[in-house]
Order: sequence, then structure tokens, then C-alpha cells
Amino acid sequence: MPSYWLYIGIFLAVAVAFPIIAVSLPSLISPHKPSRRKQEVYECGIETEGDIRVQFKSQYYIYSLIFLVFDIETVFLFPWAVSLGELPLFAVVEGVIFIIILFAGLIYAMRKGALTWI
Amino acid sequence: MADLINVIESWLYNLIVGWGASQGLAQFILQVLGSVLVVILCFVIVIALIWVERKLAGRIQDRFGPNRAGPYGIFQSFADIIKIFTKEYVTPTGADKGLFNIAPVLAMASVLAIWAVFPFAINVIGADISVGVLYIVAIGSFGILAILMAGWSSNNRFALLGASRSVAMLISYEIPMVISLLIPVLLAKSMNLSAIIDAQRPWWFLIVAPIAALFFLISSMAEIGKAPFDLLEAESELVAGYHTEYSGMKFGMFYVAEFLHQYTVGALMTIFFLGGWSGPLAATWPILGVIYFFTKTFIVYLMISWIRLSLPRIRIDEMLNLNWKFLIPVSFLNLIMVAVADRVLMELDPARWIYVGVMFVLSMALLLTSLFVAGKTKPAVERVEFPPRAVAVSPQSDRSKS
Amino acid sequence: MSLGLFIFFLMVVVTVVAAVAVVTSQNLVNAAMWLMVALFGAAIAFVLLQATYIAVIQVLVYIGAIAVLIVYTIMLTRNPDEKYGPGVNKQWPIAAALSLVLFLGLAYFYYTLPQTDVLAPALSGDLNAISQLGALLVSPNAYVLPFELASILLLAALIGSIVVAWRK
Amino acid sequence: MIPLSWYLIFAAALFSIGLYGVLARKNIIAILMSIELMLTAININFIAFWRYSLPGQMAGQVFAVIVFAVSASEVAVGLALVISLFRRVKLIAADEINLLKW
Repeated sequence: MPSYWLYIGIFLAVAVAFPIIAVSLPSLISPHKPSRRKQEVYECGIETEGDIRVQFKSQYYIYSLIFLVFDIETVFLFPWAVSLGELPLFAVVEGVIFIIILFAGLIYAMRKGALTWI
Repeated sequence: MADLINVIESWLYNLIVGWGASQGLAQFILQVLGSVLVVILCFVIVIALIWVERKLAGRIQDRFGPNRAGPYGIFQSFADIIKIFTKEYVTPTGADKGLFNIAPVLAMASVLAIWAVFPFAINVIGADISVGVLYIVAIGSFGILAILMAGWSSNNRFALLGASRSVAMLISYEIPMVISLLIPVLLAKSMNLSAIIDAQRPWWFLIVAPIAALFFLISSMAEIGKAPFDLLEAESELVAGYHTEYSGMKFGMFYVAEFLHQYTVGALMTIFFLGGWSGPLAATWPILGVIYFFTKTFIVYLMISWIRLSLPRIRIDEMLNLNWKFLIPVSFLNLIMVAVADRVLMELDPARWIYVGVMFVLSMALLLTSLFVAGKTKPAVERVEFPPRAVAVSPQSDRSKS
Repeated sequence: MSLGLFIFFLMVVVTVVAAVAVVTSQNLVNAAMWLMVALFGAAIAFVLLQATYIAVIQVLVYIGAIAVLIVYTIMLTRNPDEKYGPGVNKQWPIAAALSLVLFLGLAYFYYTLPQTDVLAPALSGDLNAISQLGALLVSPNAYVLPFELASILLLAALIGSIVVAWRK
Repeated sequence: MIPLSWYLIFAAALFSIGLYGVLARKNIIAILMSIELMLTAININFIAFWRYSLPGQMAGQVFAVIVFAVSASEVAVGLALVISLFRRVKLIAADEINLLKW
């Protein structure tokens, strides 16, 4: 088993190294003539005004929150799914209860209107 | 001779050991060689795919597509590579330089790293780890991080808005994708990719769990961010989304990652629902398995291209509604149904074809019912009809109105 | 097994440097990115300890979900008029001293304790960790109560966060 | 091979760094990030003890999984409070929010 993970480690290193090479090679041959005008922030030709990091609406937070909760849910459900074959029928019911409890949260968010894009 | 790849591998292994290296070192060198080979293969595939995609897009849209560089324009991609290699990097003022440069590398690496665990044939497997499915999902999340980094570090409103929009979409669609992936795991009782392929030897999971296959396809099309889900490149609203400020090869990395991601989704679809490398004689002739794997992947790739070239872009509210109000509830119902049906059928222990038939019929019934219910419900937002107005209005009349 | 040792020390150095960067970085987004590096280092530690499932969900949960949540919150709560300013409060020397004392004490304790100077026992070859984990989580005489309570905890967190943060 | 104490010392280092962050940082989001560091240190301890004492029984991993759920809930509610607070007082420095002090 460790040899597989060593392979994954090597693969990750190679997968990071290749894009780095691909990104850094052109800087050897491509021109580099920076100027103030060229490096201005692109806003379709209009001058930028104010702070660029604008504020956001809290809907984005709600989406990522629900995503986080369901991510944790899958963390519990993957071992459950793998071991389903060796477990009594009772275990399936427990998993279903788990899903339904969290599903109630999704329905709450939906009724509250937090999922409707505005 | 049938097992060409392993023959070469053991020959190389013996060669390196013969040169005086220890066995661990020989193993290490072979693993480095293998991973470099797979990564190069990915780049070659992308170069070929870009040409195929552009030619196909041209034909579908009644154009020629690339036809100048070489016969049928097959050298177009190489011309593009030369062009992109000689372009200047422009870093906008006020950009967070570190994150700005890491983001394209991370975007590419997150797609490449998925290929570490793919089983290409019965004994040509990268890393046969026991958590293969979750590895794929986990590595995919680096791509989301790369988009956030690119959007934040560019110091550009369009980039930041595009990034946060596309991340909202990506994380939303990751929920049905992960739940759809739970179903092959549940049916195969393993997270190991080879075990999942083994479990669908006579009957593909496409037939056993058609809803999961369909939802996986839809949600991963959203994940790759191509039409009809290409909101991150809504040119009229957001310029080019999170990579507005990128130029040269840094932009190229995002572009290549997108193509490779589409091909990777094809490979995932093949592994989870289309039987992977399995096919006639593939167990005895592994080289045939490799051919089957890449053929199936290419077919799925072409199907995704076909869908994306045929459909227009949908609005972000429609897209999120589709996800939250249809895909996620139905995929949860599907998960519950598959778990219960699978366990009950396992108690009864019927013949395999009865099992598959019952699962298929149940899935179809659920899909049709949910489509029927979804068609009956009222849309959350009523569409407002605006009366048509003249395209060109004289300045006087416009000013008088306001 | 010098390779394992090398990976271990690399992991420790990267993780600790990243963790220090988390608590000292002035820019919050940079701090969040350093946090992700540190947590990825912890994932490598889990792989070295052969808890591969935990390693994978560490990456999935933290880098996939919590990073996005933190960055969104930073974007949501940025006050355009106010710069970051000094990141630490007045009592930081006391905090640093306290942390250092805690670390040195723990390290000395672990270093001298004979029970902790042991090597890992060999894993049995047919250990199907994930299947066992799933069986433990739902079997009535093991951890089924924490399993169901976790879902109620998550439900409470979900509803509570929506109540607190959501406003049209 | 690596003895158990090295992992424990590593986890202690992470925990102490997190503790410093919790005590010394001003910004609430930074404090929450430091708490994440501390929880990860705890998880490393759980897994290290599992690996070095009873790798045949999965209790350590079960605890680690539950710590994930707890840390996710903690960060979700904490950040929601940060957002709500920011909406009211436009300020997220922990030591300047003192309405509940008396």
C-alpha cells in the first residue's frame, strides 16, 4: 500500500512541475516591456474607480455553507455505502435516517428562500 | 506478448537493477517514468483534442473550422502553441503576485493529478488505492481553490465577480456529483476504482443506476464550465471571468486545463458507469482494455461537445434552481432508493438479470415521477415580459424620457 | 526507510512554516491560503500514518469546502475604508510566551515519557479500514449514537447559520 | 522508523501555534482559522494513537471523523456570526466588540 501512495506523491510532484515548466519557459523567449498603461486593470477601457475588492451578498456564504454541510455528510456516507453489504438491514435504515435529517435542513433553506438567486 | 505494457515494465526494472541500482531505487525510477509518461500523454491528448473540438465546432456551426495550417488544419494547435509561447506576460498593478502565479499551475495540476489513479486496463493501474473515488473528488477541489485564487489575486472586479460566481456554481454542482458517485460505490461495495470496474463486468452501472449516470453527466458538465453552463465565460457580463487578466501561457494553462477536464470527465464517466476498460477479450489482452478505455472516453467526450455546441447558455438563477430544486432532492431520493433496493434484493438473492431489471425499472419510475412533479410546480420567479422597444433611439427622445 | 523519514521531516517543516504564516500574515486571504498549505501537510501526515481515508477527507473538507467558506466570508466582511492594520492585540507577548511554554512542556513530556517512544506495529494485510469504519459507525453497540448526533449537529449548524447570516 | 513521540511533538507544535493565533490575533476570522489549526493537531493525535496502539480497531478514526463534523459546524456558525456582526457594527476585531462585557 505505501508504494501506491509514493506513486501518488511522485505524480503530484510531476503534475505540479510540468505546468511550472510550461509557464516559466515562455518567459525566456517572450518580450517583457512593462508599461504603466499596459499593466492597468482591465475594465473594458474605463478607468477603475474605488476599491476593487467590492463587497458581496451573503447568498454566496449560504451556498458554500450548505456545500460544507453536505460534504461532511458524504464523509459519513461513504464508509456506510462501502460496508452496506455486510451489515443487517437495520443499518440501511440508520443511513436513511441520517440522510433525511440533513434533508430537512435543505428543505428549511429552501422554504426560507435562501436558495433562490436574487 | 499480450501484456505489452507489463513486459516493458519488468524489462526496464531488470535493466535498472542490472545497472547496480537497489530494488527500491529501481521501483522509484519506474514510478517517476510512469507518471511523466501519463502527464505527457495528457498533454498530447489535449493538443489533439483542441483540433478535434475546433473542427467539430466548425462543422456543427456550418463553418470549415481550422483549415490553413497543414492538411485539414491539423497543425493549427502547434501554430497556436508557438504563438502562445512568445506572448508577453502582463501582471496587473496591485495584483497579489504570488497567488496570481500559483493559480494557473494549480488549475492544471488539479486536473492532471486525477489521472494518477485511473485503471487503464486489467493490470495497467496507476495507484490502486482503496479510496480512489474520494481521491478524485478531493483533488478536484484544488481546481475550485485555483479559481478563487485567480479571481482574488487579479485585482479586477470582473475577475473577482466571475470567480465567485463560478465557485458558487461549482460547489453547488459538486453536491449532486458526489451523491451520484456514492451510488457506484454503494453498488460495488468498494471505493477502489478497479473493484468498481470489476463489479460492472456483465452489466454496466449505466443500466443499473441510470439516474446516477445522468446526474453525474449533468453535474460534471457544470463542473467543467462549458456551455450550457459556461457562466464563468459570460462575455457580455463578465468579460472572461476569473482569467480576464491572464495572458500568454498562464492563460494557456487555464485553457488546457479546461479541455483536459472535459476529457477527464469522459474517463470518469467511463470508469464509473460504462465499465471502464472491460470489453470482449480485455481480460486476457490488456492492450485491448487500454483501447476500449480510450475509445469509450473519447465517445463521452464527443457527446459532451455535441451537447455544449447545441445548447445556448442558461442564466445563473435558472442554473442554480435546476441544481438546488431538482438535482439535489432527486439524487438524495435516488440514493435512498438504490440503498434500500440493493439491500433488499441482496436478501432475496435473485438472478443477476432480475436484479438489474428491477433496479432499472425503479430508477426509471423515479426519474419520470420527479420530472412529472417538477413540470407541475410553479417556477419560483415569474418571468417579466417587457414590451419591445426600438433599438436605435435618437438622443433627444432618450433624454426627454429620463 | 530513509525515504519515509525524509518525507516526514519535509512535511513537518512545510506544515509548521505554513502554520506560523497563518498566525502572522497580515493579509487574511494569504493567511487562509497558508492555512490550506498547513492542512494539506496534515493530510500527508495522515497518509504516513496509513489513515488514508482521513487524509482524503482532510483535503476534501478543508480545501474543498472550508477554504471557500473562509474566503467568501473575508470578501463579505471587508470594510473598504479600513486597512488591515496591526494584526495582533496588546497581549501578544504573553500569548507567545504561553504558547512557547506549552509547546516546550509538551515536547519535554512526550520526549521523556517511555510509553511514547514506541514504533508502529505492523498492519495486518487484509485490513479493510473503510468497511470497518462504516460498520462501526452504524452498528448499534458501537458508534451509532454519535453518527446520528453528528447529523443533528450538522442540521443545527446549518439552520443556525442561515438564521444568523441570511438577510434578503 | 518514526517513533510515536515525534508525531505527538509535531501535533503539539501545531496546537501551540494555533493557541498563539487564538490569543493574539485581532480579527475574528483569523481566530477561527487558528482554531482550525488546533483541531487538526487534535486529529493528528487521534490518528497517531490509533496507528501506534490498536490499528486493528478503528475507534481512533471514528473519533477523527466526528472531529471533522464538529470543526465544520464550528467554522460554519462562527463565520455566520462574523457576517452578522459585520452587518451591525462594520467591525470584526475581537477586542473592540465589547457590548456584552458588562
